[in-house]
Amino acid sequence: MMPSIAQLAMATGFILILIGFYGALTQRNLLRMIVAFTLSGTGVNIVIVAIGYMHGRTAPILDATVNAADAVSRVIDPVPQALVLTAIVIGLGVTALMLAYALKLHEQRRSLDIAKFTELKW
Amino acid sequence: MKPELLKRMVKGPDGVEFEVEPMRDYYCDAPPTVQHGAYIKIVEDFFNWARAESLWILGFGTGCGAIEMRPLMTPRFDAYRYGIQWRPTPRQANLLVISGYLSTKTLKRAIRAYEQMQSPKYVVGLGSCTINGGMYWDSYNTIKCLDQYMPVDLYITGCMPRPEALLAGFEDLKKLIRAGKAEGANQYAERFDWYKANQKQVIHDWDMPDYNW
Amino acid sequence: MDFEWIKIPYALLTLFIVVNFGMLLGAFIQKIGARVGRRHGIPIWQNYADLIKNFGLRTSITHGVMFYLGPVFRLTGGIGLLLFVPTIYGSEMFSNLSFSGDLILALYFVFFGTLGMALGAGESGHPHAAIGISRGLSQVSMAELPFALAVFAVALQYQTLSVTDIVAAQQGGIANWTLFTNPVAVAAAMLGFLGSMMRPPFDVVIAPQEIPIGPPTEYHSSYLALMQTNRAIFPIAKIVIYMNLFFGGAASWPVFFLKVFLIYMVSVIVGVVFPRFRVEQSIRWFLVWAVPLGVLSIVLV
Amino acid sequence: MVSPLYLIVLALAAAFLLGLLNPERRGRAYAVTLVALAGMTLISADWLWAFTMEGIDPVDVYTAGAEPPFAINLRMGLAEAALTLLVNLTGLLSALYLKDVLLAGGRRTMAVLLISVMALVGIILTRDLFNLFVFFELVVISSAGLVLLANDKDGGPASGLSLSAGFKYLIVSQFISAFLLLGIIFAYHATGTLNIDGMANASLGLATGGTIAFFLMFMAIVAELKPFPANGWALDIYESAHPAFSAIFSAATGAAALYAVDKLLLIGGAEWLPIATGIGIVTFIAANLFALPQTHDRRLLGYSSIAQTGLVLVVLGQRDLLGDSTPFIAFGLLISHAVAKAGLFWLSGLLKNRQLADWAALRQRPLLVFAFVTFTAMLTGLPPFPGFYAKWELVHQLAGAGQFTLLGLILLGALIEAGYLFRWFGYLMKREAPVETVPCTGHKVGPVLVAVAAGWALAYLWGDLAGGLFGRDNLLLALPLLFALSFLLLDWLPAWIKNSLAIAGMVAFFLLTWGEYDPLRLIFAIIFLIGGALTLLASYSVHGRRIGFYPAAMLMYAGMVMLIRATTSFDFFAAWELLTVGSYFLILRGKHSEPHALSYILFSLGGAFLILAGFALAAAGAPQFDLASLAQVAAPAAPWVFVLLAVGFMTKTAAIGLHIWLPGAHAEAETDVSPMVSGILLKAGLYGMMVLLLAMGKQQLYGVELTHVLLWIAALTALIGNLMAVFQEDAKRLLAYSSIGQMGYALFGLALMNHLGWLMALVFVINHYIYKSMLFLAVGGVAKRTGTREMYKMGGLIRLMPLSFIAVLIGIIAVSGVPPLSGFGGRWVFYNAIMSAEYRLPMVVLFMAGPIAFLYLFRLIYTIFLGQLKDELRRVKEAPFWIVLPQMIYVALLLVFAVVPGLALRHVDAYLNQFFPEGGLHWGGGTIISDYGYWNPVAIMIIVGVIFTTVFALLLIVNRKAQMVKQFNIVFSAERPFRPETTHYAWNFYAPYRKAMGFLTQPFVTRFWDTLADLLHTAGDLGRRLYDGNGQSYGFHFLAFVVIVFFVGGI
Repeated sequence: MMPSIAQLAMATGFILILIGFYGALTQRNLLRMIVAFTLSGTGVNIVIVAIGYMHGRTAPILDATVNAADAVSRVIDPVPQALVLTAIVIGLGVTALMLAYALKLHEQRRSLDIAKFTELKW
Repeated sequence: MKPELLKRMVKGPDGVEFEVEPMRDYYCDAPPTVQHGAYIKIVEDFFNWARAESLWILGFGTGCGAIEMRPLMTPRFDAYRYGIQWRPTPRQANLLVISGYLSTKTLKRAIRAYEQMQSPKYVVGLGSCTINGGMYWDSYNTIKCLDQYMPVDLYITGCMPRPEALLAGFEDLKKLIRAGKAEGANQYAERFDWYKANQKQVIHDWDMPDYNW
Repeated sequence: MDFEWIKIPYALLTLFIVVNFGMLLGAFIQKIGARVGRRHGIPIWQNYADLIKNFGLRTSITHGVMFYLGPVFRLTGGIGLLLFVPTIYGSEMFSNLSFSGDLILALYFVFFGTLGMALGAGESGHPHAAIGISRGLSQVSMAELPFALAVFAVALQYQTLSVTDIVAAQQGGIANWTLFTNPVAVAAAMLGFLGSMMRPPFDVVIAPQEIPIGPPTEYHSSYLALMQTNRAIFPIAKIVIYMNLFFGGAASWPVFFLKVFLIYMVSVIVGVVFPRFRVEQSIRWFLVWAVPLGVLSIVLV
Repeated sequence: MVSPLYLIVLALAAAFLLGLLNPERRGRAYAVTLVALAGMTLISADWLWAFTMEGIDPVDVYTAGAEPPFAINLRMGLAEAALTLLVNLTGLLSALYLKDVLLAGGRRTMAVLLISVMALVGIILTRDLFNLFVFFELVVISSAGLVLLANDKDGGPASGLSLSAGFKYLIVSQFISAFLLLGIIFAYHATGTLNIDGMANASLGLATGGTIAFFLMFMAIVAELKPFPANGWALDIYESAHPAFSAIFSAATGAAALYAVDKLLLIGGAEWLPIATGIGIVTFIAANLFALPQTHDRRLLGYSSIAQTGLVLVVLGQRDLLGDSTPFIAFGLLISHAVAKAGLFWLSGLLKNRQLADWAALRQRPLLVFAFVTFTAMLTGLPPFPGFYAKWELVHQLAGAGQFTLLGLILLGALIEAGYLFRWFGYLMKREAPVETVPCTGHKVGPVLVAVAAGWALAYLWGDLAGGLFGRDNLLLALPLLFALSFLLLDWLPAWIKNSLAIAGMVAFFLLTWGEYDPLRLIFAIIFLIGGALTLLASYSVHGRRIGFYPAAMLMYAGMVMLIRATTSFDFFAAWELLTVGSYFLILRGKHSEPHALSYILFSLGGAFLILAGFALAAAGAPQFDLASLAQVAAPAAPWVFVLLAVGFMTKTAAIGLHIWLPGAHAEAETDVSPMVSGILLKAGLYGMMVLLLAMGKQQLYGVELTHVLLWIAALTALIGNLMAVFQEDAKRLLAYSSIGQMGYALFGLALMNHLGWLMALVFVINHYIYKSMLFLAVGGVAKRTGTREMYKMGGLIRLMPLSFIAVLIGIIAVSGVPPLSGFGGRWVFYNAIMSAEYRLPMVVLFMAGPIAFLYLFRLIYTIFLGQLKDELRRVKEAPFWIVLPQMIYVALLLVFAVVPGLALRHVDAYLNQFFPEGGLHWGGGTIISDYGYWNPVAIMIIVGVIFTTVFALLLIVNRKAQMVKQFNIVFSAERPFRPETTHYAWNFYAPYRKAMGFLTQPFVTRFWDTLADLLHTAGDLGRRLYDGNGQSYGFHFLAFVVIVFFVGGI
């Protein structure tokens, strides 16, 4: 049996998350780590969207094709969509912050190696 | 004077410095005084009897004669039966036996021991060396005439006198004591300056108070 | 058991008898020791002559108040110990001042003189005195232990701490003595007794030449006389306790003299046979030989 | 009432407003920030007032005009009000504290701060899961911004540290947010709602995938609590961030995250509680353990924060068991932690250097030291702070429910925490202060002082709350405690005025209350109050202000008085802790007493925890009980209660094995403190034992009679105490070991469990108080004059210090038990007591200990007062008047007690009849008669006196002409002494004895405890190496944490 598109999306999402985690844990370069986190963030977002997906329904936008009356039966669950939007925004913020951090760290240490920043320990 | 007897400045725990003079601070410097016997004669006679019957000798050998004292404690001579015992400390002894020649170095110790005994106390000189130096009459470091340095009650002649002679001598001493004629301690106190001058004449490193209480 | 004035002359009488007995006994014991060495030894009245001479010495020195008081403590300890224990069993006259306390009083009063003497000797400033005290206290602390255990065993055995009652319980024949009813305790106590008599092998405390007789090294004249007096009283006072606890007490003076002499002889015989122990050796000896006996006696009661 | 929404609105609005302001007008921006934060604080406070005082119901705020699940809703209830107040207030105070930094950083920095506070408030208020996520992300972002504040202030080479810490934080947050989002979406998928209450009703766990969904969320939120091992990032932040931010991060963020977990647990339900408990307790123990080897102050505080949060998580995890008292306990712990931690972080900002020992600089400002003390007490849960009540409740409930392992672990962790906190306090008080001035600017000290005030206010509040809940009086209203605390306010007065006040207060309190005690307690009351006042006489010898002495001393006495007046287990325990703390401060005052005070407080707290556990076990779920009803504890628990309490009390009496704190503590204490902590304090332990034994009597554990075990312990204590005393060179240590021995005797008497045994214990109590106080004062006076405590350095002082000599002489005769002085009474009763004892073998040991006392006593008097006087001591004067005066009073007391012991003992003897009807004494005339023997103290005194006088008179007559000589006039084998130092035989006085018996003095016990401490330390040191500083490791730790919880939790 062919997997449904939602299952495919979900699988893709989880694979992305795992790739992202793997990258974040193995790459020592700050920028690569940030990219890895972005990957995992994308994966999470895909999973969220996939959760909200219902077979044969349309996007939750009330326009000419979908009227308010039968929206409940025709559109997919709008909440995950909303969540994804928020998550993307927040993810963007955090990514920007991390990049700023990376920049500052590089300015100060001339290095982007995460293993070099271990003065604080124990 | 030895350095430990010199005056020194010390700092007390409160930080104040003060002077310590060992000869004054650590030693009693009162001169000896003449001690009279009991006021009632019969009491004094009684005490003299007891003194005679209880002669405690300071176990202190000064020269070769010391070897002649040991046999007195043995079964052969057994001086204990005459009330004669040995004491290890001058405080408790009454009789100082100068047993043979006395080097000036030992003289210092003998004087100290003698002065630390309690009166009435007796000195017995043993052998010719204590009388006139004997064979060491021209030695540079022995004294020749003991009674210039401390009051001698009795000499026992010989070189060396045998233990029997010692026993006989002690019996004579007892007679002197009983007769109240053994007052060497008082003689020492009376002629203290003379004795001291004699002693200091031969003892050059005089590092003790004039009278060792 | 209450105080009456007549007890004072009675007590003084006991004291008088014991002092003289002690003087003569001391000399006699010395003579025995001398006979072992094939000497004649001192005359039997020698102790009197020594005592009088020491009282009759014309000069004396003092190192300070405690030095002065040391012998006073010592003699007070001896006399007190003697008077706190009834001397003759069954005699109101010679029950002394025992109304003021029981066995425990006597046991602890033993230390009164010791402590005072140690203080006096300490003030003399003589290091040998201090060394002697150090040795003496070390040794006594262990030597007393088997004795204390034995005393406790005996007190448990008779269920009383009153000396009179303990003696009473031993009356009616030699088989009733603690010696036979509780031999382990007596053995322990007698080993302790050896340690407290300052005789060989436990007399390193007063080693005569090494630390010229230790604690009393500075004492002389009348101080020494007081201590000599005490020396006549104290061992006997102590032996009286042993006699009362373990050997049936004494109902009359002759028995008293005999028993005291015999008990004393135990330490004398041991003393003339054995050489001297070092302090740690004697402590270990008590710990290994005497204390287990004491423990055993307590367990067995 | 202002809508809670405004809490968020206000912050947001202010943040926006800041953006509109002229960037150069920083002062204005700062004012806006402060106003906003103050406004938020006021709103929270208003709500809190409404909830507590007016008792209104929780309010829900619906946004977007719709009810959940269609819109987000916020809820304001009592908990929320309190927490938001905490958050806002912390934010406000930190903003104040950050004045310079914020003004330098400008409006953006302020905006970030505002957002941070707002987000925390949001976490607390929101009831929507996704909203929770958003607020958490906001916290992450704003925190990552605020971490960098350290850069601006500190500069220098360390400035990069906060940067790397912030990055690590972001790495871990990325993982967390991924988990959280996934969890939320799956939970949503399973239940169709994002509302927390809705989800709770929909029973998520039953839905498909619900457990996993919750697990993911739960892990993410719990990770915000910095659980072990996923907490390396937090430590780095604590270490490197600005302390004001750390204060927020610890107090506010921690509180918010905990509340989030609490909300989440609503969804998860009861099955997740054990997991929360597990995570909490592991974190609590691990963080405390790792804190042990810490030397960096902020990192230490970080560890402590993590540990405290873990503890609160344990409480949350046990809430089905704790029931209604959960908020009381959780808030008690949380709020103590928050206030104290915020205060400590703020304090740390006042100091330049970061090593723990550098905090010694704080000594310049007594007020700040007091602040530190307050915070430490709050953290360790000492009375009267909320943590104390919370601890009491928690332990009681856990014990009531049979959760003994958890109980034990909590107490262990708390002990470790107390260990490093008090060690730190020791550094603060005793280490050499670095050369720096502690700034005293208002905006920095202000927040600290507010925290202190809040701490005491909370103490009062919790006292009230606990009073309301469990029917107790507020501890803070107890008269003795108030009296003691009032000395905090009077500390500016000169010492002699305070001393007079203290004495007057103690005597007055005794006069007011003496009729209320039974004879047994009366003896203790006399020793504690009148005896205490008597030892205080010696304190007149100290001039100046003597800051800190009187509050500490009075706290100790207050504790002791409250101890004997206590009728319930709670009062008793509170008093016990008070006296412990007071005495700890007293002991710590000694010059070199830092390590000894630490071991004292650790043993005491360890003991106190055992007592607490014992009480809890005995209470069987009740919040407290009458001490008298200890007797009714049922069989399986009773022996354990006995063991716990007995061991607890024995830490105070310094029984063998638990004694190693005593010698140092007593020896290093100040001259007038030594008698207090020796003569008086030790009696508290004995009193505890008495109460215990009176109520519980003989108990059997596995067929072993516990009083029999006690007998052995007591006997060995007496032996080892005496033996160790023999070998001391230090006079005060000698006395201290002697106290151990004496306490062994007293304990032995109690353990005999017969009439005379108890009487003997009381005789020892009285005697030991008198002679040990006297000896400590005398020796202290000598040490003061000679500048040393080493006995061999003294000698021959009898002529220079005759009164001290007399005191010591009388003292040692009394201690040794030689008639006619009072020590003999104790020995006599002892012998009579053991005549009827059941066990004989322990007595052998005690017999062995007896004569040993002579050894050390003689050494004490000889080496100090007799023998040879040293050069430098030739001008020494008699001890100060005020030190000698009490000694002379003690001499008189000893003599009186020796002649008429009946004064005190008759009544006790009669009183003891009701407990031990057999074997009392008969008091006829002067003679005291027992079943076995008799004793007439008056007669003994007279006889000995008469004989002594007679012999003395005889000697005086014969020896009237004795020549007084000086110290070198000794026969020295016909030589003369070299110098006094070489003539005074004093050092290693009992060398031969050491040869024979030294094997018994091997420091096995010390080695045991040292090894234990080393092991803990090493474990902590090894464990903390987990946090290797690499951001990736921290990420990995988080993942590992999730996996471990997954498998261990059995999800």
